[in-house]
Amino acid sequence: MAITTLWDVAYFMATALLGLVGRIIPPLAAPLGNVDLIWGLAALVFGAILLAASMINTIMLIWFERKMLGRFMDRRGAMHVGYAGLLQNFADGLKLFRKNTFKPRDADGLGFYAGPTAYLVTSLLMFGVLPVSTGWSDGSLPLSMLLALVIFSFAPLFIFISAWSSNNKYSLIGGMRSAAQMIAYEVPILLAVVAVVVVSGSFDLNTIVNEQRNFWFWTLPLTLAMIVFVTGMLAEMERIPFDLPEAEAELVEGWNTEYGGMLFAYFMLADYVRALAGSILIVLLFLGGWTLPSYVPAALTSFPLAGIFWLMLKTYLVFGVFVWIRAALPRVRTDQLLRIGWMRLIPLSLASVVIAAAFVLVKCVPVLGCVPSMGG
Amino acid sequence: MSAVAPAAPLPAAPKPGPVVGPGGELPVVTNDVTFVEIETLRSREFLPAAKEALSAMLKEQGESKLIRPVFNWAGRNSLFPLHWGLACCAIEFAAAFGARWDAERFGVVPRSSPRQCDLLIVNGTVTWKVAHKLIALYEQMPEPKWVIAMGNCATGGGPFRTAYSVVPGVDKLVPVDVYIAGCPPRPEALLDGILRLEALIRERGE
Amino acid sequence: MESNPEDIRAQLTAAGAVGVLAVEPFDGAAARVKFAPESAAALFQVFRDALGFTHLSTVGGIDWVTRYEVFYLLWSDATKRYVILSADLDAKTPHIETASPTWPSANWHEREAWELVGIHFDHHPDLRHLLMPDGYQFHPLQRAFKLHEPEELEVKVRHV
Amino acid sequence: MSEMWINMGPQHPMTHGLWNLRVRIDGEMILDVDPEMGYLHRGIEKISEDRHYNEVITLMDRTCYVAGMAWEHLYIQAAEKALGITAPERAEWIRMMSEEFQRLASHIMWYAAFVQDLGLMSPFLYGMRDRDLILDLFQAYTGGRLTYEYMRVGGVRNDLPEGFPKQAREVLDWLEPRLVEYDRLCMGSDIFRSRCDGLGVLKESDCVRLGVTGPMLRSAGSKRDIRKDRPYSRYSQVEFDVATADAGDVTGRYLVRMEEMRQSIRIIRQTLDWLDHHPGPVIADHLPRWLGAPYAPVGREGYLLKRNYPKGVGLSAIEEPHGEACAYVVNEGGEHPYRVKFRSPVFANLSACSHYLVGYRVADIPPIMGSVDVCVGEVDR
Repeated sequence: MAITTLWDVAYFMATALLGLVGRIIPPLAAPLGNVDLIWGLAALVFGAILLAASMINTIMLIWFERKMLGRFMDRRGAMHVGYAGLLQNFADGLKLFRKNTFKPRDADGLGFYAGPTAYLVTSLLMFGVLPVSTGWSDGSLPLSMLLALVIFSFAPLFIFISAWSSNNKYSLIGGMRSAAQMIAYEVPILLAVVAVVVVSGSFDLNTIVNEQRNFWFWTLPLTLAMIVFVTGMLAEMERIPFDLPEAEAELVEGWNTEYGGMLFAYFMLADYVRALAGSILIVLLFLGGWTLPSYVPAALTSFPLAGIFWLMLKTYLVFGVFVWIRAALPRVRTDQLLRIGWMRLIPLSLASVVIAAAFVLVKCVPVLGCVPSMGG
Repeated sequence: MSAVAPAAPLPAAPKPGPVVGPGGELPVVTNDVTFVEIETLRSREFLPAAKEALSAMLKEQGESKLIRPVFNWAGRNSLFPLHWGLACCAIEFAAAFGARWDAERFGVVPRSSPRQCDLLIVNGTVTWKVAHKLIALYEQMPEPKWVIAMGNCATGGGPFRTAYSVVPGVDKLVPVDVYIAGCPPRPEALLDGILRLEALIRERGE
Repeated sequence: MESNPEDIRAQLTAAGAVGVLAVEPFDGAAARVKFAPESAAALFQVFRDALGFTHLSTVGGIDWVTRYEVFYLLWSDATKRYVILSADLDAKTPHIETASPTWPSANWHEREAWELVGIHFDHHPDLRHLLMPDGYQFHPLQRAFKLHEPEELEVKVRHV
Repeated sequence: MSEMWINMGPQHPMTHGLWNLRVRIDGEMILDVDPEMGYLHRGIEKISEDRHYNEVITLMDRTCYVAGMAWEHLYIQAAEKALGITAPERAEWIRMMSEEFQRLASHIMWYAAFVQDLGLMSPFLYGMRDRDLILDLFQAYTGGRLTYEYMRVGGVRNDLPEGFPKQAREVLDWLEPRLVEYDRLCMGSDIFRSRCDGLGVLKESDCVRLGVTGPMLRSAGSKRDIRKDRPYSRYSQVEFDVATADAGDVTGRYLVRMEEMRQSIRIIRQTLDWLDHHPGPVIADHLPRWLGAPYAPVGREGYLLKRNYPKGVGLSAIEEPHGEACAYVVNEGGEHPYRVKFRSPVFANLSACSHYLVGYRVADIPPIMGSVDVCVGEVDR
């Protein structure tokens, strides 16, 4: 059987595992041959592989940011743990795992533990929805994009819960800022996505990616939407210049002030999981996902794992831009942030919807010689 | 309105010892509520049985030659100091994170919240007024944790040793693992101190 | 920069200041004006309004064992010079009227002088401890307060 | 949400030192502030009464640890007046150069810390990088990076080493374009401007009333600068302009400090030119030995002198990087000063903080307090 997708890998591993058990304990061989059981185990294996891959990528993303930030600042960043500090984040994670777990005396027990956990789990759910490459990760639900955005917008709830239950004023202020900010930026993000939907005619991320082979028709109407979306994503990810909830200068560590040890590691990890997922989402929606424009030579897209390669390359480039922004821009203030969100981005996103609709109406700009292939 | 007389005009020579606080007692400020008690998970919260089982397992593994070096390696290579500047040495502390010395190469990243720190670098003179805050910060740090006394003031009072308001050495307040001499120590000395602490952790097998 | 006590004396006379005991030359300032502490409040107004010393640099106290001295360092933007006001205070209960209404910047300086030297400033809006912990009884800059090597001591932490 | 008090400090990223800003807030608005000082009160004025005159210099370096040279200069002037000793001409010029280098280093340190408070991380690293070059110069002629113990009553400890002027000029040549770069990073950024414009405004009349001095006062339009108004050392012999701005806000303070750095470079260049052509002694002869010098030779024949202690009072004022600093040294005869009193500019600037903080937002506290340039060592002393 040819192994071409991640599902095939998972199915193969499940079959092999169950077969091995059946070989060792012959009476179990028949019940273990059940197709449903094999598929169930395959789903577990699939999830485990996905989880491992996304975790490793997240940790590499942190390494990437630290090194790149170091270079922007005339220094080197982590150097001494592993080659070029590659193992630094693993050391950090293991250390946090080993640290004493504690709860401040007056903190609310349930919220204090459940908040970070739910935050991390919901963030990781994103990877179940985002398609990575053709056949590699099953995101081909008819409304996968909506689902992705819904999962993405869980975060403020859990941040606020953990901030409130840690019984610290800084945490509380940080949590409130976080909630206000994320709610304000949900709207322009969704409107920008509407522009994408209008052009692609689908809520399915796979369809959206495949539509983008039509390069010019995609780029021209959606540039504005992309700017809005990226700005909104910066706020959703709470990165500089919109990292007010964690604004170190005034709020100590923001909503995770009272967290240490493993729970803090959850926050740290979830932040970067969201950064990774957000970057992938930007790539999928606007930068062609795992595809390249149709005029690019086919040799570039035909080698094994080409889709994942191109997707991750683009993702890291997008994230690199975020790091660059972090190294170059100061933080804005809460009122300025909300003003940017409500008064600048929302009109812009509405305009992007109008532009996209106009392009779809004329179907095509003849001078560019593109062929309309729209579904809607 | 007549002049208000000052409370204590010209007291007799104060009795020896740095007297701070009412009645000239030892300088732990007892009527201050800024002490923070930290109740750890071990006490009664959150699945005590599971926690016990896990810690038993970890303890068992801790004796083994397999897991323990890994955690030791992780612990010593990722020391997060508390972002706290006390006095002069804080400037050199900051310089150690500058471009020339770049302490982040060794995985040393300052965090602002004591909850997320492993390392308290006492970089300057500790006065009796700040002593209990320092202890509170130390107690807010989760175990395992270490203390570096940076500079002469933190080590033994330095040039202000005789002053009425200065703690003659931070080891009176918290246990110190590494002392760094200098007034202030150069950033190299701080990095050396951190590396010595790493060696100490490796030896002690914390 | 040159000391010019005659000018200050003339201006003080013109402004009708009372309570001035002596106007002495002083290296680095226009003059050192000795005044009686009872007339402090009025004299401060004169110096600010009539002589143009709008900026109060600092307030300090000196313990001369038999008496206390409190001195004020003033700066005039118009004539670009300092002047020192100084008053001798009783050793038993050293007190003087506060300068805070005239120069709001005196607030903290006087708090410090009260705390460290033990000079009481009457009608001060907020005479609390500034540098030492609340409840500290001593005034370290008094001569009777001697420094010494710290003795071996053990500190116990008590949780509250 | 109801009003609440929050404590910013003594361990808080905003404070840059040991102090506590108690803030009463309603949501994000500041209703009231109450600074709490004294966490770094080390009794420097008291210890000085137990030290020889030259030993006090050790404490001066630590009084303001980002402006050690300036405080040494301040104390030395007052002590020399109190003792009736004058320093050689060359020593005065070296002192002036040291003070200007210190101003440069202090302002760069301020820039690094201030911009980091706004969330901009890179300039912190750039600032520390460039400041280290100045500290290298200090190290070349004093041996120390932060605490120099360089000046002495009656001169300075040692002359400049060979090749120092060349090294210093190289550093200045490197720094000048860096200042332009700093400016582009900040004033060129819309976010920076929107964060800083019209923030923490303190009008000139309020500054004078509240005793606020230094860049904060000059940013409000005043031209008061002790170096111009009451020239000490050899400041009357060098050309420089007093940097001013008129808004009195955070941007104004930023602009004033940036311009002051350029003026400092200008002064240092003139000083270096003078020093090139005027060799000579850097410490006075026949200094009494009881002045005490921890580890450096005092005057050549000092020990021969009889111990006839002079008496006197010395007052000196300098334009420290943070503002107007004064020293008042009372010498009642004897080996130790009878009383030493310092006027710290930050002390006064900070005491006015309710006037420039109330009415702004919590997020404005770091830039405003950053623009004040708090050095707690000299506030608490």
